Amino acid sequence: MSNDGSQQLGRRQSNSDRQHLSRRGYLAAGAALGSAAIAGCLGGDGDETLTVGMAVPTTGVYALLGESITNGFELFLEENDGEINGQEVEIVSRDTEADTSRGVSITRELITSEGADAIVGPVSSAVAIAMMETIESEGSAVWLNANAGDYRVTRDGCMRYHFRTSFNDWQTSAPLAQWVYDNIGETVCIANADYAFGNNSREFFREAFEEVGGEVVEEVGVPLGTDDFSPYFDDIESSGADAIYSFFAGSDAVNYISQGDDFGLFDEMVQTGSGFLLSEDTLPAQGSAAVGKYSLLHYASTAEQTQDFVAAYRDAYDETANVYAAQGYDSAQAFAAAIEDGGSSDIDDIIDAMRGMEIDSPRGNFRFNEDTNDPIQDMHVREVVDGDDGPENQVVETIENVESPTWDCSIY
Amino acid sequence: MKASEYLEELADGTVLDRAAAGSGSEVLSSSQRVGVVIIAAVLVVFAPIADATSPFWLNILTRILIFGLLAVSLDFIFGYAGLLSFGHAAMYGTGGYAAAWLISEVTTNALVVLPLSIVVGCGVAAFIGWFSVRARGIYFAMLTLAFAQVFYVVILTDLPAQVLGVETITGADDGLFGIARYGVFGIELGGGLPYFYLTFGLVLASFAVLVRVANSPFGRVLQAIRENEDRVEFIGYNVQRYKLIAFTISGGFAGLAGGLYVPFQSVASPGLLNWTVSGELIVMLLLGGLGTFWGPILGAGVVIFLEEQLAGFATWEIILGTVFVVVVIFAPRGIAGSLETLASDPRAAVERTKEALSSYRESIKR
Amino acid sequence: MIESILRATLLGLQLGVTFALVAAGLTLIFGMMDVINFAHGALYMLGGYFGYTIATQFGSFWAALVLAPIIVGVLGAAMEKFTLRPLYGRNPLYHILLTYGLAVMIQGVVLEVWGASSQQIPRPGQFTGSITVGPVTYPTYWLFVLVVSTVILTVIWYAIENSNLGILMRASAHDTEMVNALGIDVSKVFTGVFVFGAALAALAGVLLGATRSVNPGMGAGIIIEAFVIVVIGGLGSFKGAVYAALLIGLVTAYGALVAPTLTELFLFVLMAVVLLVRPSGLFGATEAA
Amino acid sequence: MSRSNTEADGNHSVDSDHRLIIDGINTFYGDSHVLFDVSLSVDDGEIVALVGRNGVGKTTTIRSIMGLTPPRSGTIRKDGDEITGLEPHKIRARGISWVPEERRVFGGLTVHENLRLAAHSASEDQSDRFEAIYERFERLDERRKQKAGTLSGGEQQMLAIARSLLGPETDVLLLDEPSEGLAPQIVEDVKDIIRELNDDGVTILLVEQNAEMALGLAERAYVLEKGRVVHRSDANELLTDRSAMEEYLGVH
Amino acid sequence: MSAHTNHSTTEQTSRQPILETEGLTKKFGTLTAVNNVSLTVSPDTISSIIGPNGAGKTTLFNLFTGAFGPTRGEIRFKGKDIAGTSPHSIVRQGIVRSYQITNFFDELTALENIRLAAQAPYTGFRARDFTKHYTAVDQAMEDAHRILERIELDHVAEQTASSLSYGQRRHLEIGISLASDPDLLLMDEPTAGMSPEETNEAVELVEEIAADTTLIIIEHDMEIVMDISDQINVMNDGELLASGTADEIRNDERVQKAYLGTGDE
Repeated sequence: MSNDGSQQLGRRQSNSDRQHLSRRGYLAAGAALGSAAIAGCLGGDGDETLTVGMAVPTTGVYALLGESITNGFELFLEENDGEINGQEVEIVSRDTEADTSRGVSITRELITSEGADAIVGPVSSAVAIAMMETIESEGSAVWLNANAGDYRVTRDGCMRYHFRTSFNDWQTSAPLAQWVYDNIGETVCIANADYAFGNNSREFFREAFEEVGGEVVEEVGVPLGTDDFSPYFDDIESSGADAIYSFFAGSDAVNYISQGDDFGLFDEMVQTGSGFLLSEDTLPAQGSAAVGKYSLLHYASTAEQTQDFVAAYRDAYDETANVYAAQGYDSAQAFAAAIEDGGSSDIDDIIDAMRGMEIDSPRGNFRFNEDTNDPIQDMHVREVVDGDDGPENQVVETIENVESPTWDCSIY
Repeated sequence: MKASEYLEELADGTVLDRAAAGSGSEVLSSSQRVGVVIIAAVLVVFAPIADATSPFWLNILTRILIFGLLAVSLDFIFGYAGLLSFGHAAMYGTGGYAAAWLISEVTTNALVVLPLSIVVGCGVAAFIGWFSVRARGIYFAMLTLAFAQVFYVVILTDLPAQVLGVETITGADDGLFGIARYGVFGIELGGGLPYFYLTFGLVLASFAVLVRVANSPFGRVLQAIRENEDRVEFIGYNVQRYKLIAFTISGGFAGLAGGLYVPFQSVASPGLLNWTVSGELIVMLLLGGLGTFWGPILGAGVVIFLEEQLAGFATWEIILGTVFVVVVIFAPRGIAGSLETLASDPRAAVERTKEALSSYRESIKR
Repeated sequence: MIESILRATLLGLQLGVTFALVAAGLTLIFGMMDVINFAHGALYMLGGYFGYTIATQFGSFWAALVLAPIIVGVLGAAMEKFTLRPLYGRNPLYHILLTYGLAVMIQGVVLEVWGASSQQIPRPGQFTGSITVGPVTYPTYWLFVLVVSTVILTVIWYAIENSNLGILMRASAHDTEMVNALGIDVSKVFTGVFVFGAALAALAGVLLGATRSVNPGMGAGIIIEAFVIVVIGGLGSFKGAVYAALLIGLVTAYGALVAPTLTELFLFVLMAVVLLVRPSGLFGATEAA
Repeated sequence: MSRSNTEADGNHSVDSDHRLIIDGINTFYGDSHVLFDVSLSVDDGEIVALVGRNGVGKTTTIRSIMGLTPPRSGTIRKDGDEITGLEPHKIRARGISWVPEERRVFGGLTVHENLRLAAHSASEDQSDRFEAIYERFERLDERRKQKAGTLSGGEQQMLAIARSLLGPETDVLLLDEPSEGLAPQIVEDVKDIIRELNDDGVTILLVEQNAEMALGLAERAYVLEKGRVVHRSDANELLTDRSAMEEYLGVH
Repeated sequence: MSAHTNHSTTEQTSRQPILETEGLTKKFGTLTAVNNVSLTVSPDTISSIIGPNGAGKTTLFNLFTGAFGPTRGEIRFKGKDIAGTSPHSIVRQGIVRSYQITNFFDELTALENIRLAAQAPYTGFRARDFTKHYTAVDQAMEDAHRILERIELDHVAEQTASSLSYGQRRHLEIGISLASDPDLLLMDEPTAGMSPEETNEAVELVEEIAADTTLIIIEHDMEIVMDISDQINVMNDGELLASGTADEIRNDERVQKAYLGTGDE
């Protein structure tokens, strides 16, 4: 069964946003037509408060991701006393679920009603693609894409408002090909969640792997939100490939890894994949089944340069910071730097300031591509090892300054 | 009582009667008509003010109107004709997809696209209805659910593209995006206010049409079907065909709602067709007041308003769930029913509340 | 190839028997009380979460397997008494709305208490490896789930066919008023059946929670499957639910082999076909009544 | 006829002779008023017939006594204790048993299961009583394992009566239309059973459309019309009163 | 106690039967409810069907109205085989049934109940059936009022059906059937549960209806049956035991044995 349904049964708002409640209640009391909202709409100069709209899911399979992004963003603000460039920052958080239609509604609401200067999110690529139209037509907020990695946002959207503070799907797949070929073997079976993002990852990896001389011997697509993976294992196993490359995330990743372990899938084959397959949100549930598997990501909580962030995050939330938290944190960093550099919250000033900007990120420094606003960043090949508190990712190799294709996008 | 008896009652609607206001007489009494006109007038005047001060509210209002239309279309077949459709999302969604496809590929002219949305809604309803109208009660509901889910999965997996071997038709799980809003003869209806008026006009017109049909000879036969399906057959009406046509009409309006919603949101996503949409619709209907035509619109308004307002609270699901539970236990005739009682006899309303409370206490004591 | 078919068969049977545990409560509750319980999936989910907490806190899967169904059963009793009972005798539609509200509520509570990330119940130590029988290698725990669920179902089946309580349940599904007039306190039976159904769903939640992830979407995910099963089997029929659950389990497992994306489609087409051919389901009571 | 005279004044005092006293009950289905101040009494060991045309409230009276459709006002007493508004299973526990119209046996259960169900509500083990029941109802004995739904009408009626005798001790039996839809010969069998039960000390309130059958069995009779008791008398007296029979019951 | 005088015997035989069955059989599983029944009903007569409960009388009615199709056999109405035709089209062809247990639209007014039935011939799926106001089908409205007067319910036209008295409901039930303008009216126990006055009124109504409609009546009251029937059909165990005039039936031995038994009704 698809999880689309489950995501709609209930919708929920981030609980990390409690301080905001009173304002929402106030709005509810009918003051929405009042000056606060109007001031918000006008945006720009003379505006005392900066408004950031969080368009992330807080329900459904992606709920944890949304929560982490928000936490990361807020962590940065707390470290800066809740201010950017002397201006108070207000976060308005709305649940996109994984529902594209709802994503559009709330984006519009955040921009028009809340007067958001920046939109942070979303998590789901489908939502991001749906949001493009609204962000473009409203044209008054910078879009800090804190997770939705679909390259089509760059290729089809190619919008000056859009900055990836995260990654694109080429980056988490293609660069791994060379490493797999060099370190594991010449044949690969690809198993991925059968939806846009998973299929993009498959295509990019295959292209790259064939380019370096390897062969993709089998491709297995598994519907999103599958509970039982065992029927798919035979095809993977019988491919006889040296390695498996996978894109699965969230509960799919948990089910795939733990059931694969149950069925001895990894006895003969080496599991590799995009970093979401084996990330902080899935590792506790995957447990020892995850050990010995490789994945590629722009983040590793065990990396040296990341330790300050991880410690600060642990203080604040009593959790190991995951990649989503880092992306949220970097979204806040990028936004703050742009306001400070440009000295204004005018949308054009923000965009000018942000173009090509270099960010001192917990993941390691990265900068925005001057043509596409996509990040140019280091990618880490990580191996899951047994750590003190259960399994954790250890960086085994870093691929530096990974720059993705531009897909004919040239914004400026 | 036996399950089968309930099912029979459900099928012929005798239990629903008591919940449905105005049965046996005109649908929408004259005082209610005046009320509708007043509210409509207020909305017409209020819209530009909202647009100038807080466009967000205009957006909410537009959404409420569209969902209101969808809810009324369901009320026509369920509250009025007694057929519980658990598959209205299918007509709504396919109507929306049809609009999305036409707008991107053919024209943004509302006069072309919207009628076709209606036609698609009718077509899908006729297909589902043809299989389902023979069944009754819960079984009808389950059949409509099953067929609607088939449409959902077909669109979600982009089966047409797989079959035809083309890259994409429905956009699979991404859906179709970047859908422009309507124009009519060169006049763009892209802005919040023009789109609101377009929606408002069409929803009002649809409402009037549905009320008219409900009060037509055809509509009265539907009402009779709700009360006693067998006897209607035995006084010489082709009940199956009445049900099929009613379902088709209802589907047309659901398709129209989809055709209005998709360009408004700029995306058509498979989520439009999911059963949860149908489920939420039923909640709107029961919450608003079944069979009253105006109650469901109120229900749609309340649900959407609550979702928006409570979205600021971490525990909003808990609150929303509790509201449903309380309404269902203490106000089974929905908001419309409670308002009607309150308006006609406030003292009786107080009495009823007391009665409801004491019977609740009574029932849990045992 | 043979191995994958055999494996899929085992998976299908295992899914079938665990689905049957969930669907059994749903269908019995409908049969007796005419309640279409939308919150049944939420009870299954609560089973998974309580199981997870107990298993990780006390470090014992077995404690989870026993305690989680008891806790959920008690919650079910409260739910029955305070929300469902006042509605008996009203149109079943109101139960749809009511239990829909309850499902939304429970989901909110789960998110508040356990958060949004996926969890998994740690398996009991004795069942970590896998067993090879003939051409098939199959994880021990999965076999354990298959066996345990089958045993429980068989016991229930036998009880429904032969015990006084089973006779009572079948009679109540047929004519509760008459049962009441024979001197049996039907409302107690209702509560009992509801609690029993809730506990079974929770048990399935614990069993599956150690093979599938425990997440806030699992309740809404399984409820539609359960409905399909109950409808195909015939509303109110335990026997029908078991057969239909096995059917759906096998269709799910084989479907994944043949055409993964269309598996869901198969389920609904199957349901539509069954309803068209036999409107009251495979073992529906309507014709007999 | 001193007995009927004391009732005629409508004010009952608790009398140890009265097994069952219904005093001025008003019963409704929803908003529709069905019984209007119905009063009647059944004495220990009596057979009392409650007769009248279709839809006059006979079945409703029985349902009111059994607690299935509790009256809104008025009282019902059994052996002097008020039982008004009690739930049906509690009323059964007080020794009142009900054989409903159309029998309502559990068609999907076997004959024996039907009886086991009835015995289930008794506090003590009743397995020995089954044999007595089977002895009395030989047809049922032969069909222990047969599904009740496949029995003939007469057999189902026997089962319905047998079922009412298991469980808590039955001292008042409410029989609703036991002859309905039965062939004349079977009606005779049913009559025999009713007599036998009465001889065994069971007090019986008999509702019948078939007035002649009921009056032939009963000692006293009440006639209901439009929800009211319009006539009460000795059963034989009514049976021979042609004009009353015609007026109230349409029997010529 | 003589046969109804409105219709002479020669008239009946000289005309084509309005309803004719041949070998009509209906089985429900193992139970044969109607077994090989062949009967003939002449136009403008009153026929009665009598027999004990479970004899198959109601099943026969259900076969005539198309509620279910026969397992075997033919039903010819005005010379045309109607077995397996849907109920609504049988009504349109002229066979209408009234029910023993009142079976109508409780929450609608008496007028609406009748009007709905009267409306059927004037309503289809043309545009105006969806756009007109329901009260604007003049012909149906006129018919409804006329029938209300005929069944003497015009004074309660605006009351909901559920609020009517038992006798009024019985009349309404017949009125609904009349509104369908039947050529052949099947009446299921038209006098059941009625007081003597009510019964007399009902019999008068039946005779009045018979003036221009063929009637088949299921009735238990033997006196009425003997009094009004041109033809009496006796059923037992699903079979047609005998068919004939009142006198013929009275003197038929098989009937006496199986049905009338000891009775001297």
